[in-house]
Amino acid sequence: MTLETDLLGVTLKNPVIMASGTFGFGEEYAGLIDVSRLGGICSKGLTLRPRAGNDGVRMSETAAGMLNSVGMQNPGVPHFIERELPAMKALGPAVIANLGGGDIEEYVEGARLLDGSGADILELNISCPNVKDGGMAFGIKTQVAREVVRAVRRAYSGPMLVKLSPGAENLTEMAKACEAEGADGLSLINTLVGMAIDVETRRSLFRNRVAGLSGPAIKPVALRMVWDACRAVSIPVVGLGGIAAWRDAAEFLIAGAAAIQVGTATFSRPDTALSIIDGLGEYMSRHGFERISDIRAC
Amino acid sequence: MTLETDLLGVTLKNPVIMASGTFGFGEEYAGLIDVSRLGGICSKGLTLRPRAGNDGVRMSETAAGMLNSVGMQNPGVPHFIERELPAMKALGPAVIANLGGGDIEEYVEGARLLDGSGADILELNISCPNVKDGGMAFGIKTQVAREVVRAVRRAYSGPMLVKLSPGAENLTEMAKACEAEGADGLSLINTLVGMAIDVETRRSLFRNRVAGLSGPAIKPVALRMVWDACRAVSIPVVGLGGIAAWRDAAEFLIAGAAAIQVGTATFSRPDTALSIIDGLGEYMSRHGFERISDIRAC
Amino acid sequence: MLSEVLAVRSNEMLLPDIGRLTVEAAAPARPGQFYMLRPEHGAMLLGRAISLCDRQGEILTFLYKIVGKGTAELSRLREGDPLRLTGPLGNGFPLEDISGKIALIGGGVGVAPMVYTARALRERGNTADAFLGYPDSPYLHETMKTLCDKVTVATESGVCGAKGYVTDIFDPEKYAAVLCCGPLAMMRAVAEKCKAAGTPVWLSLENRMACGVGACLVCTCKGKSGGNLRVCADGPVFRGEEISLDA
Amino acid sequence: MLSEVLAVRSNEMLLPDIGRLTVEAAAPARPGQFYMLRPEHGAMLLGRAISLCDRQGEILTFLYKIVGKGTAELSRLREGDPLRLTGPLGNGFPLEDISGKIALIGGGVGVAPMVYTARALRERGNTADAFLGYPDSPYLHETMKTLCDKVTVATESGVCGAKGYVTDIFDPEKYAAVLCCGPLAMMRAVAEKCKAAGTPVWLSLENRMACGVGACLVCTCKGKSGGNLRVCADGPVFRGEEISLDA
Repeated sequence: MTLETDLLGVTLKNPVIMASGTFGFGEEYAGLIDVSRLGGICSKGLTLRPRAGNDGVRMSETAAGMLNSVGMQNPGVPHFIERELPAMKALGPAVIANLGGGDIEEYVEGARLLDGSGADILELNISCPNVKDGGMAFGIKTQVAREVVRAVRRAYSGPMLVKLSPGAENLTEMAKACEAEGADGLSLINTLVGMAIDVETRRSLFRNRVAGLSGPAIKPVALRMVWDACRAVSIPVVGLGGIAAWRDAAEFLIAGAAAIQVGTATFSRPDTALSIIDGLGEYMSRHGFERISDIRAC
Repeated sequence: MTLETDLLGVTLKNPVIMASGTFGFGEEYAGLIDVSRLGGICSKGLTLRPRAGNDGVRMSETAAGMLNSVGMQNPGVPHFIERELPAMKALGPAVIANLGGGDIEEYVEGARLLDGSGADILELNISCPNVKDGGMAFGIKTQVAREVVRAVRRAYSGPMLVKLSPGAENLTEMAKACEAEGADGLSLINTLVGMAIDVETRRSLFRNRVAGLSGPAIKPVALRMVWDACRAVSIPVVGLGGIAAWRDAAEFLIAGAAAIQVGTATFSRPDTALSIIDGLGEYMSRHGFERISDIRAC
Repeated sequence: MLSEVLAVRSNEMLLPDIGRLTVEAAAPARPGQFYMLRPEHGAMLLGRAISLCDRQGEILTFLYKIVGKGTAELSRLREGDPLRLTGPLGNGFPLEDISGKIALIGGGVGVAPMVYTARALRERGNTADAFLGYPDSPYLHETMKTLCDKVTVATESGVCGAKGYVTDIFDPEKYAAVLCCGPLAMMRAVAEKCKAAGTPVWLSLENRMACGVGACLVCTCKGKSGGNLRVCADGPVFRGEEISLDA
Repeated sequence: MLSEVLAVRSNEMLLPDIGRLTVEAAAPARPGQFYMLRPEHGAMLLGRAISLCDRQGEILTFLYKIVGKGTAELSRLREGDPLRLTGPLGNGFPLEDISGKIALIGGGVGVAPMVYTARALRERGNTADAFLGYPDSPYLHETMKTLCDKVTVATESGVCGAKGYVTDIFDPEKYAAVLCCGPLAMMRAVAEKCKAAGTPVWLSLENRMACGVGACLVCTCKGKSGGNLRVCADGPVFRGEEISLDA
């Protein structure tokens, strides 16, 4: 029995990956948990140029979830390649560079710099607001997503995941379009778009009005979308959204995910991912599964 | 100061309405709470013909939410008009008849029977699976929804809400289309589509595979959609989705809702709606609001 | 019916997975009825439907088995902790329609409602025998001995009483009526034996519930005539011939 | 750094909205550091960032103010209840860089970190005066009297000490360095006075946090140079001139 699993040609020690934006560049958690045991780590969302992120309140806890409005604060791709990436690689787990952008040119230039930089996998985040399209995210309309995936595919030669938004107008059509444009795999779901209002000031809590909802609250929705995506495409799908325990992870693997990501639950318990790794191992032994792919429902 | 509010020409004692499917036909709760204090009650979802509903597991609790797969079990519109409706009307709150259907003909015939039957408002549920369209809900694609709203509008002469699905491909376009086709108001959001898997049997917990997610978990998403809908149309919007306390209700009213519905939270605390009515009154006094519409953000 | 937040009076584990909780509440209840129990500060959305195990004076006793997060939360309640109690709910056993010698059959935590049922029968002047089945260590059987003419215990492990299933011992021919609460397999066996013997049987079902009052329709079971019945409001007690116990 | 579930040693309310909780943990911590506290069976997703108030032997003391559901949950913990402690986190006060007479300024629950800071300063042979401001009833001021040369208390209500703000009394000219933790308005006033007097000042900030370790970037504050600083990992203690305290 082995937890080792292949993702886009990269061998992961196990199928448990830390989700982008929830694990910094890995080193932040190195003092708290044994980071080397993880299957992979997605970097904080990167953009070509550094971004300071949003002003005002950035987080609000909700029922079994949290809204965040960090706004892509990151040091920029060049800084990442020079400083954070070497340190990430030294941690052991597979390194997944998560890339966003405000327009296609920024995506492409970021991808070009990352190509050959040493990251194991590129995760293309198409949930960023498109500055040329009034701020509607690239990941909503299939045709818009298609263009950014096509352009980045030309610029990046390594294995590439496209991270889908649950706000996609037609998720399975979106998944198929990404596959057709050369994505090697998909990851989903990104955060749901939510909102919170301060009832005393009667204004949105967040300057940007909306914010991304994550956490156990969204798990049932994420699982349904992962199931649908797995049946729409033949490339691997990485499942995420509210996974907080091995049982959740097993549900996504049964639904057809090749690997899973743990995000917000790490904030509740820093060792969530490690206990998922342990729990999946015990689950596999109990059921006599030899490898992760055996977990998938027939 | 008054909580009394107008909804589609109907005077409600207060803007707190019990959501369809969570309050039966009202009488079920009459032994537990003072039902007469409520602003309105939406009936269990009705269809022209009686339906037995789904087999197998119908409910599973999730983090701050629940999945349900009841499957439109109801006695049918004729039975409702003869038996449940008179009893509902005797309770005092405004009566809102929630109507679904499997095809446009069934919707239209149900609406025709309900027209003039004595219900104060019709709430048209377009989240039902369209049996002629492979089960995709009427509420996903604007064009499909447009047709059912248009047809029902011709068949029903009284005030009519259209209840929108959060799965609509384009929510604001959908809202505008419903307004254009003669909806007098909108209510949203219906449940999100979710899923749960039994990790021991490795099968979906629900025979119908998917199920509807409701409860506090979905509130941030519902609030964002209600805000968007309120800015897309000029007809009244009734907000619902995870409302469990007066603060939640106030958020929806600030976002622009004319009234709100309480659903799943009633299961946690049967008196949730009553405490929301009390809490809204205190909130209005504290802020010097004269009427419910004053709560709306400028 | 009430829906009130009350202070837990006591809460103790009888076995590692079986707990007993008491509260004080004035409202009357019938044997076989249940309450929705929800810790006021709990993390779960829904209450848990728990049968009334006993009622003496104004002390209500509930027995629960830890099967998931909700019941684990019940087990962590301590004296004084606030617990929302909604009930009594459901129909309960129709004791007024029954006369003669009664058999009370309980399996596992399904033994719970039989205690108050036995007490009520005794108060009505009825006599009852109890047949109690457990996987391993038994509980409440000593209490039942004080309330019944005869108590037969069977355990799957053989640790107490007969080894095996109490349903194999029970003879429906000897009784005017049978009341049963337990796992599905037990209720199927009892229903079948009673049908063959022509003895009327009432079964108390359980299911996941949300509202507990018949409004939400998530707890339905199959009626023999094809329609769906609400376990919470049409039951939880059904005549054996009313319902289908197929999976 | 640890992230462990420990048993609550004690938990008591000093005022209706101010609680004091202790646990036993061996790992060392610096004054001004904080921990994420999350009741293991709580309904909240996230821990709450709480400053270390005191440390004697292996007993850690935390002071918290009930401001929402998370801190209300902390207040309901009883002896023995499991509490996840993650920390110590953040930089803490740079006591090794400070010499001479120190002023410790605390406002409300911001008084908490000053206790362990005063204790550590005394152990280092430093002398400190404390200026403690409260809206109404004071707390920890008696403990501070045992650890500082002089303790000045001011309350907005006038119930104890001077009526008004302690920042109006405090004179930065008399001190080699100032350490402050309190509401934003207090920290602005202190930073301004210290700047005018040329006295170095360190401010301990608070903000909503998720990870507590610098990974999630939700707790940032504005740096004077324009960039965002992480309160959890770059702070919570900043030099007055490093950060912008504008709304």
